[in-house]
Amino acid sequence: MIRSDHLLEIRNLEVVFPTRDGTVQAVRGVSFTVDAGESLGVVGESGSGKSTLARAALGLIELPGRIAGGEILWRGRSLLDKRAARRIRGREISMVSQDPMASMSPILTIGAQMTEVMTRHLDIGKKKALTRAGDLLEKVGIPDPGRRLGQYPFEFSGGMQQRVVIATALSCDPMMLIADEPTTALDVTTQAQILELISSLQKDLGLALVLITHDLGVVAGACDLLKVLYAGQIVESGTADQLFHRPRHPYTAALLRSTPRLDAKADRLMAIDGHPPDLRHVAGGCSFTPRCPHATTRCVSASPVLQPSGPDHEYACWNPLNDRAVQEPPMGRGRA
Amino acid sequence: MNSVSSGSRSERRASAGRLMRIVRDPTALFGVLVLALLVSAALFAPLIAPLDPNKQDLAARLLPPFYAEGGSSQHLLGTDQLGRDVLSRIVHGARISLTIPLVSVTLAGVFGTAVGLLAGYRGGKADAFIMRIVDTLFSFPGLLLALTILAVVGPSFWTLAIVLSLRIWMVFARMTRGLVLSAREAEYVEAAALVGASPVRIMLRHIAPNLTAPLLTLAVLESAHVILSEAALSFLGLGIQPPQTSWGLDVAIGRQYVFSAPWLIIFPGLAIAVAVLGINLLAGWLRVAADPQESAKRFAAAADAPSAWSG
Amino acid sequence: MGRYLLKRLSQAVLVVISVMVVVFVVTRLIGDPVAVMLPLEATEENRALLEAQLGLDRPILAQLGDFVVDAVRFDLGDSLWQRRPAMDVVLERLPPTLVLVAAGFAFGVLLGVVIGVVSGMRPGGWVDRAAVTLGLLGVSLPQFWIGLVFIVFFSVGLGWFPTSGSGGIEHLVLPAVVLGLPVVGRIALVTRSSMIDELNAQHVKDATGRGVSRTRIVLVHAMKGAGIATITIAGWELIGVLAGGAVVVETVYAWPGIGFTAMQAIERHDIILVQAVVFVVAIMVVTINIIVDVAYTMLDPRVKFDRVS
Amino acid sequence: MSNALLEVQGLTVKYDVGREGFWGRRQTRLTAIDDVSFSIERGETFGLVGESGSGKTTTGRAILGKVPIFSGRVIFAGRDITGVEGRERRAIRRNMQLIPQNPYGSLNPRMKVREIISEPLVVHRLFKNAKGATERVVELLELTGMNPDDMHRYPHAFSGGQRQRIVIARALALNPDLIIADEPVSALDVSIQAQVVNLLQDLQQRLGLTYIFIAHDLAVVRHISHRIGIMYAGKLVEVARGESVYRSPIHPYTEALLSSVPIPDPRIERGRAVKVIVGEPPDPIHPPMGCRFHTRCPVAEPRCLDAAPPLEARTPGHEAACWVR
Repeated sequence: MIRSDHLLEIRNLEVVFPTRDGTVQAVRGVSFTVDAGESLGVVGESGSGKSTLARAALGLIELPGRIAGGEILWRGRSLLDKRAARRIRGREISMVSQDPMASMSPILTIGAQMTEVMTRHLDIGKKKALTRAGDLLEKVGIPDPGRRLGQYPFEFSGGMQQRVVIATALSCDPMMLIADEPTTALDVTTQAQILELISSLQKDLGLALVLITHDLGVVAGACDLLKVLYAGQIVESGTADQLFHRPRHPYTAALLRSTPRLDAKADRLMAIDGHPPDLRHVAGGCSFTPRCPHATTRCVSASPVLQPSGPDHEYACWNPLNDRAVQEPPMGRGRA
Repeated sequence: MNSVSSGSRSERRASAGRLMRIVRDPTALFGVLVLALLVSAALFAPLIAPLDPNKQDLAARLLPPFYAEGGSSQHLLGTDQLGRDVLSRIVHGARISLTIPLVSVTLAGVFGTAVGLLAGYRGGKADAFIMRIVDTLFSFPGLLLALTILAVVGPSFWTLAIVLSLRIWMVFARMTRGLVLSAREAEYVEAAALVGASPVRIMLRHIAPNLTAPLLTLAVLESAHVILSEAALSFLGLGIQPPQTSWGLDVAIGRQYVFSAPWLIIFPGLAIAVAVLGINLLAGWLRVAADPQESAKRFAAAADAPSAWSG
Repeated sequence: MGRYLLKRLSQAVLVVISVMVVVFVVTRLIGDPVAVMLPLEATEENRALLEAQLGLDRPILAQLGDFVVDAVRFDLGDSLWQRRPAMDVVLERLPPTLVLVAAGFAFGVLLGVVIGVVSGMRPGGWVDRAAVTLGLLGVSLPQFWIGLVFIVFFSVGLGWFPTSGSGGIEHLVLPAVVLGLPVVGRIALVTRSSMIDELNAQHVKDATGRGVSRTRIVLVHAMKGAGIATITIAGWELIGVLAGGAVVVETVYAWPGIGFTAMQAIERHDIILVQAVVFVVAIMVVTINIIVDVAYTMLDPRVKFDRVS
Repeated sequence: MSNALLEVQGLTVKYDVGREGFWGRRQTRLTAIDDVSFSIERGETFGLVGESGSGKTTTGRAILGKVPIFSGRVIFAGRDITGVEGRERRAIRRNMQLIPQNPYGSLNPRMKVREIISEPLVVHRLFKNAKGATERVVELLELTGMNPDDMHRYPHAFSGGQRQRIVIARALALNPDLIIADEPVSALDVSIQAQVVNLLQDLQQRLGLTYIFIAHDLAVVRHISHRIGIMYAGKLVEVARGESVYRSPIHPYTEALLSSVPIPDPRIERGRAVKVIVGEPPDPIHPPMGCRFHTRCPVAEPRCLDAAPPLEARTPGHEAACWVR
């Protein structure tokens, strides 16, 4: 057994997906840890590998995709072992995914889908599980749980469905919750409700939370620690304060500046030119080079590795931004 | 959202590449080869067939195939009760057994597609009315009704072809309508309307190209059904009539000698089975090849399983 | 629900009427029933007599009216061959057909679902390839031919089963298997592909993520979904078996059901009896359609919701 | 309001969604938008915000003549175009174009970029065929930041952001006055979204375009719009300049909506008291009586149940529909 004092430890993870047009290197050498009660945000655009990372952490990479290297440890035990992953999924680690409507079977009642996890993992009968399911629904803010348990997912609104999914995820008292874009399919007022619910549950239950999103606003309130993913790699990692106010990696900074803010009116957004690389043909060097305003020849020839720069802060860049170049709002004045 | 979907964005491949891929798919290749063989047999029957299919030789009655005792190399697959060469009859039988599906499917395809276009494009009351008729026809007792009609009208090549096309035109109508309706929903069709394209242009330029591949696949698939139906009707004595010959009819004739001369039914039946199997394999492959989404799905589902295995 | 059933029933009646109108049009307008029914040497008097007997001397619309009214009363006239009400003959021959169809259909659906589920669980594996090949053979082999080959092989060669006729269970085995083979093929292919779709659905992936066991996912989540798709196909198959397969298989095995009767009636130019068979089969077909629709409604909560509201 | 390019007066759209009752005698209608009025000046960007089902997209489609109008009028450049169909409608399309949401679906995968961009030119007979229009296509591609060589490729060769540029080039081909952009950037990644938003702003300056910018993302709408209309359950509840909407919202729904948007700044986010509004938007087939927001409104009073408040000017240029505030 490999030693690990963390709840979840991912070491050098590599995930690949063969397609007809070449093999996609979805996750390329990602390492990080999550400790009990921590709230971690993983931010990235589409194709950055954030969802793949979440599924890998649950042992859910399906053929033809596969884990090509690295290690995933849950409380010191490897989750690459399918049987170990099966025992832990739903009981110790739970997941909430993007589209609640697609997440539940359309032809089974909410009650059946909530209890099936409990009767498997907890040593309780169907009746007890049903009572517990009712309590959980109440806890996530669904009135009249007795009647609701007999209904089907399509009889719920989007926000209510996501509440049901969250209740199901919490049904076996897990230690960690992985939420993959939990509010992307929801309206903004519903998003606010769900984010509030997730945050309060996390604090009340002492859960470790991994919140995966493309939306910087979503993680700003909910997470203490952040990882920024680009093209399958972590480019910067640190506390939310550090990353939002003193980003060192040009991508983090650019992402912040290209996000329009409700509280500040800029004349112009600072767009990042170009588009993310094709992960079927990864070149050497830093992946952000073609879009980076600070790139030098070194960035083309050699890949920067994550290096620590103070407690809880790492970045992978040869030409980091000056630490004092504080990004205070309102940003983005002037022309691009 | 995940990297796979963004990685495989190739929706359309050049058709040349598509044709190349058939060679790499063993089952589809098998289907194509079988069909090519049967079609050339039908086209060049007099050249290929060793003997005249109707030439009787009572001295050489019920000869077994070459491999059995008493068989001769002159009659590779044996002879029937009138001494006619079984192999030659099968080669000639391919003509009718393959022309009937060609004629029936063409008739049904043209008519059905026209009706489907009308329903899908006009919509509203016309659509509801047409589809009500189509639905009703789907609930008709197919083969039995065909038998009744043929019994009354009298079987001939054309009545057979028409009756068989009457049984399948609705399939084309329903599919065409469905394709038109879903193509009309396509955002690029709405976009074309919004830049001011006329309905005719939208139909020809934006909707019609979506119909060809699926309809062609359907036509291939339906010809397999027609071959089976023709064979069954001929077997029951209400299809092709002597002196014309078809595989189903040959089986019917051989039936009386099933105990003494089983090769009389084995080989013509085998011809039907191989033809239908070949067509089904080709249709299965076409369906996957014509639908890039489907083929990407298959790829993901079974890393390197041959596509035609999807049935 | 009540309104829906009522609508479906009226559609069913409409279908049966349309079938009978088609039969009427074909027999009275396109064909000449008297010429078909009478022997070649019949005289002009024989002809007139039969015409009067069948009411063919009356105006065509009156004939249609009579025909429909009689059909509604389940009275389709006397069989020329058997010299008694055609409906009696059909109802007498119906039970053997029902036995054969039930056995063949049950065999086809059960085996087809098992093969489809097993192969859909691991697409691309060798079990799957074997199953798909079997399925393709099932839909590609002509039924009458398989019937004869089975007779040659199992009855003549091995002597396991009788060659034809009805009697004990041993008479039933071959025709039922032959009748069910295409059903096995199509049900297996459809079940397989809907199993693959279901198992790839997001909700199944997420259920795995929630910690639902593989067994439960296959047996409950995927199979219930796939079952809904299979039911429709099974309905079509049953109709095909009744209105097509049964005629062929009964003829091959001389099974004394309505399909065999229909063929005998055709040989004897007994149009009345053929009409009676078509009528009864049409009623069974629409009944199956309604049953499938109702089953669908009960299995899929989304449909129920739509239709009730 | 003589200078208005577009005037929408009391626009109401109802959809037939099925039948009710045992015999299905009663037609069920969904009121998608109800009595919506606003006007847009030439060269202005009017943002239309609301949650899903609020009617913002229907409003755009009704202006474009893609959905039947139940009542009300659409006046474009001084001319009443309500219910205009066929050839005349196609002529209006020259001046009024759409940028749809999904850059993947809105380009015909079987057509090359040149054919796509030149299609409006060909159908309005400005050129005989795609080849003749090549020069204009090059011009449009350059205008939207694409490479002219791209016109020989098929849409699948391009990323989402590039496709949206192609869509914009097609929309600009006929030199329209008004562009209705329906969630034009919501399918794009943040970094790409910024590129497209900037492009739209540049084009407006250079070509004097007028935009209706429909989106659910308040931050983007605020960024690009001069004036903003807020929709709730088929009603326009507040219309004002962007700054006024943000700084001094009148309608309680606007306030709640603003408060729901997370700010990408942990210091602000943690200290902020989010005014989470409870419940869900109402059923559009059976909307509540009176003010449609009263079921979720924190300040609702008995009179809010009795009648729907009209959209009235509170200060110059700031309209709201609320009895209480």
